[in-house]
Amino acid sequence: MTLRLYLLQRLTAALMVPLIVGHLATIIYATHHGVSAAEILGRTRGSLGWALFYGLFVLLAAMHASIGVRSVAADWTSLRGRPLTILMWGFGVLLLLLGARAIYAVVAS
Amino acid sequence: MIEDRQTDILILGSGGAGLFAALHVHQANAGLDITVASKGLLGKSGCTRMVQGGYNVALHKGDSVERHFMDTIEGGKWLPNQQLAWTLVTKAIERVQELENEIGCFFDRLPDGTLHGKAFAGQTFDRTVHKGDLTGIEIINRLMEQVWARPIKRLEEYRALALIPDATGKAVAGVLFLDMRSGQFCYVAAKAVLLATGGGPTMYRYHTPSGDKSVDGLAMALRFGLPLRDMEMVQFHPTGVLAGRNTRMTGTIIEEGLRGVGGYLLNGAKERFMFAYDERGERATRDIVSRSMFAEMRAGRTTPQGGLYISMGHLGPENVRRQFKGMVERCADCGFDLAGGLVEVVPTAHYLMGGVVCNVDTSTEVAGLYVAGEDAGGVHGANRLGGNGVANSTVFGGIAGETMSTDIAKGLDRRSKDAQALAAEVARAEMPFARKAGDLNGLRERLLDLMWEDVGIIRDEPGLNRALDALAQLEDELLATGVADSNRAFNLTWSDWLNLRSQIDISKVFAHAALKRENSRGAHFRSDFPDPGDLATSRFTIVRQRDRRLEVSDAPVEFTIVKPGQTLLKGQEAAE
Amino acid sequence: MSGLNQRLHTAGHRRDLFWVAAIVHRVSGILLACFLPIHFLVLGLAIERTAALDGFLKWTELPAVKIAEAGLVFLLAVHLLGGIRVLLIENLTWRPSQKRLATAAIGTAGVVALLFFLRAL
Amino acid sequence: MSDVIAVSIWRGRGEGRYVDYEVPRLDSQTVLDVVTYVQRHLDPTLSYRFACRVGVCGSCAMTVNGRPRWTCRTHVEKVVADGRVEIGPLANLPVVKDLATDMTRFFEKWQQAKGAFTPSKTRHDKVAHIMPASPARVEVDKAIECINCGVCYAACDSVRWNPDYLGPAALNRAWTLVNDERDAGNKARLAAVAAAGGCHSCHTHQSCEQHCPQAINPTASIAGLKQRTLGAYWSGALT
Ligand SMILES: Cc1cc2nc3c(=O)[nH]c(=O)nc-3n(C[C@H](O)[C@H](O)[C@H](O)COP(=O)(O)OP(=O)(O)OC[C@H]3O[C@@H](n4cnc5c(N)ncnc54)[C@H](O)[C@@H]3O)c2cc1C
Ligand code: HEM
Ligand code: SF4
Ligand code: F3S
Ligand code: FES
Repeated sequence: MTLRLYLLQRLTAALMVPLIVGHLATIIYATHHGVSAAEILGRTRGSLGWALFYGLFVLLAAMHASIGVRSVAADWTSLRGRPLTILMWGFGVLLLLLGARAIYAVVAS
Repeated sequence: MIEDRQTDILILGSGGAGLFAALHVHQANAGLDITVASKGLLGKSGCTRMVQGGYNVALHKGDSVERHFMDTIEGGKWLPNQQLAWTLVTKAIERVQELENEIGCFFDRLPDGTLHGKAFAGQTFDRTVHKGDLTGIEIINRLMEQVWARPIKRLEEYRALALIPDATGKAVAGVLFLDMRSGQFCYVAAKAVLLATGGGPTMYRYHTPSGDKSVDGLAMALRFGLPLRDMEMVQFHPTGVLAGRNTRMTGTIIEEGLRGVGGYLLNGAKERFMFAYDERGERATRDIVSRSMFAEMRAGRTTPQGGLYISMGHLGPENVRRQFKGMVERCADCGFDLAGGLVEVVPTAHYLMGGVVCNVDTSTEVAGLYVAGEDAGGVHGANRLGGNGVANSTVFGGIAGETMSTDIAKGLDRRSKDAQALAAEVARAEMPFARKAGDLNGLRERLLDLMWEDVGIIRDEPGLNRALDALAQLEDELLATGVADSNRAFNLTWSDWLNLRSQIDISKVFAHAALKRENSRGAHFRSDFPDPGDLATSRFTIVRQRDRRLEVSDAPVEFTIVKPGQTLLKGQEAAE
Repeated sequence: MSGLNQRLHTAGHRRDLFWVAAIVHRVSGILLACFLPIHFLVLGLAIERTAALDGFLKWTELPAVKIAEAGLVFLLAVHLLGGIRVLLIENLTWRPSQKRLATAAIGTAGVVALLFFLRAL
Repeated sequence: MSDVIAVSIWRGRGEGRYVDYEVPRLDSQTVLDVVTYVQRHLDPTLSYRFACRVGVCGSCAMTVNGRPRWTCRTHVEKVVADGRVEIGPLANLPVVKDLATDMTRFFEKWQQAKGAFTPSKTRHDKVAHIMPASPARVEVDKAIECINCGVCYAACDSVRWNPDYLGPAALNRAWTLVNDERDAGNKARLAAVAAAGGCHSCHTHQSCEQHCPQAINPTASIAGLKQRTLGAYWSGALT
């Protein structure tokens, strides 16, 4: 791994900490207080705030995880050089697209 | 089949002397092809790494090279070659600065940021520069990195077997090697060869040097016909670990500082005995403590394993553990509790003051051959000061590098080898394969014991003669004992055989030189001649081999700088 | 890696707590990377296909889906804690108390995840 | 306690196998002594490497019951399990023969990490004043007593999985130089350790610090390099 990838991965990791803690807290709170999925979806729908929250999360996760997948593939497969870069970008873009679609579904539909 | 190679400068050994030489050649003339050959891995073999105490240098305020010089001469009982000793103490200053500023050694400092000098026995000034109590690791690691960083060729696990002469027999043409990993022979021709294999008295039952050293360099020089001086001078260190015959750890040092801070030496009955021998008790100098311990052991007042004890508990186990952490751990690895209990110790053979006769510029009487470090004789005389060993190897290693490149610039060139001599040396090394495999270990055990008993700390004429007979007998047996020729690659048993051969050759030299010196000086003690003799007419011994026979002689020490009874120190300085 | 000895002579370190922590972190990261896209996909698809919210909600009640979602949260918690541990080691001045820190992180992760599992089911 | 140890020793080069021997249990016996016993009494062709026999040269490291160790300072009693020990060569390095490995790559990587001092003064200058309590010097002291034994290198799975990774020992050395105020080569050194295979390829397994016989903590040194390289990157000194 090179310095820039390292930096980006650690940076995104650090930024995700509050987001994921928030996300986990919401889920735990919801299950604990018997909040139904319908209620949650009701709250998120049409909310720009939630759209931004999840948007940011998806973006960070896509960057973070794609770099992570790259370094694991470098260690545990025989991929080297270009194929690794392609894998990283491919995975990142995939996650970004699917994430965007999910957010769209949750917030806008 | 012998592989043929060539180089400009061939260095045998990768201790402080060998590595310094390589760096200085490279600096003097980067165009020269430099090869460092080593019996072990580069920088990871030999004793420079094992240095604990440190490096003597007159760099501190209040000290002077004159004072360092006088300590060296008086410590050496007026036997050192004064030109060599003077070069040592003066060049050491530049060398330490080079080590710090160019090589990257990072020695310990005082709170004000200047170099710390610690006290070392037998010196009138605290001048020993160090890095904790692992100074050698710092020195050799830094040297080794610098060598790796340059285009210097490495022949690792290449054992030098013999110096090969040219047709005249007066110059060296190259060196025959065993590539230990493959088991193949290899001849390397060179314009200049440096002998820096580090001596090392490993033929004694108890010894400190690293296991790769077996006086090969001295044995090669002897066979080539070079004169060896002061060979009766074997330094013993008082406190080697005694952990039994079955562990290689036996004989390795536990620190002198332990006695310095007030540790007790006890005999088998757990009584202190040092005051019976010397009023300074445990704090007497190395040679006296070693000798007293040996006398106590001879008198039979020993521990179950035949040694003595060191005891630190009265200083508070916690204190000891804190102050000597490394030593406490090392002893624990042999099953001893140094902090609170008793550790069995014996005096242990440590260093060879003697070596090849050489000039101040490291050249020898053989053209193309240079010598530096523990292989060289004359710097220390009858005793080496703690801290002068690594100074010696680094100072003269560097000088050797410069001399060799200058001599090459002046026209020193490769000579063609005496092919017959080469073939004879190959045959000599292959000899065990033509014999039936036998009990090499038994032979080694006998050698260790016989040297310890009769050529060790206390000597006398009957004992030395007994030793010479026994050595002749051992040699015959060794020559009749073979090694199975099933796999020559990395064959340590073959190596053991070759080691024994070198050790027996040089052991004989010790015994002859010890017989020759009919007085007691420094490390050499004859119970039949206990007096030091007249200092003003001091002579040093010389042993050389001619036509397969050892010739023993002596020569007067030349007091070129200072005479016995005089000092270089000015009035007030001297009075201190 | 030709020339390397083929056999793995050294394996004892794989019983060390620190090594296990690092590998748990790595595996949880990879599993997250595998499941997160599926999670997104399913989320998007489900809401779109069922058009009406009711269908989606009924779907989320399925035990299999519930367990899968809970697993995802579990992985997230473990990876988060392991990740914080790595960030701390890399960026704080080293302290020997790290061993406890690692244990604490993994331990807490386990407790949190367990808690969640119990609530969710 | 039985009076023999069942010893299994790796014989061969890359390809090889473990061969069983029986060695008598003796007082104060180290693993190196066990290996020596086999060579001296059971099989004279057994190959291994050692020099100092007291833990300073770093020549004798082997894998003992699955863990890399210095064998001259490892008492067998400490490692024997059910009366058995298995002794193999160090991992992550090519085997020369039996228990001896070829450490060339290890030292090449040391150089690649710019693990040699770059002078800023000459032998004719005075030795630099360095305060022993200064934070940089304290950092150096913590990491300097490495004996380049390769134990950490053999224990590190990041080395195993990524042959280009410089490994803990080389980076640990680079860290001591980064903290050496006398050194003039730190720009190049930071670039070298930040390149592919450098400090960022360490995944904090901590096996290095768990196994180092000198109680050095390369994990901490590498973390220091990660911070230092990031700092240099922010300030534009590294691109
Ligand atoms: C335990 C211990 C502690 C010491 N402490 C101190 C101290 O505190 N202060 C001090 O000043 N001195 C000390 N000394 C002495 C000091 O270590 C030596 O004087 C010095 O290091 C010798 O350096 P050298 O270069 O001559 O030889 P070494 O460093 O011993 O190197 C010899 C080299 O030659 C190689 N070699 C040997 N035979 C062959 C062969 N046949 N072919 C090829 N290569 C060969 C070896 O493998 C090795 O690489 C100590 C010695 C020991 C053993
Ligand atoms: C707060 C949240 C997160 C934090 C703090 C975090 C932290 C980290 C850190 C520090 C690493 C580097 C490990 C190393 O190289 O030693 C890492 C690796 C990784 N992360 Fe995360 N991460 C988080 C969330 C995620 C998410 C959501 C995913 C997946 C979608 C993910 C997938 C990965 C992967 C695949 C790796 C590579 C594993 C490895 O290199 O060993 N992470 N994470
Ligand atoms: S850091 Fe420790 S384990 Fe690694 S090479 Fe140095 S001394 Fe050996
Ligand atoms: S074991 Fe290897 S992964 Fe890093 S912390 Fe040590 S170098
Ligand atoms: S033989 Fe030197 S460290 Fe073990």
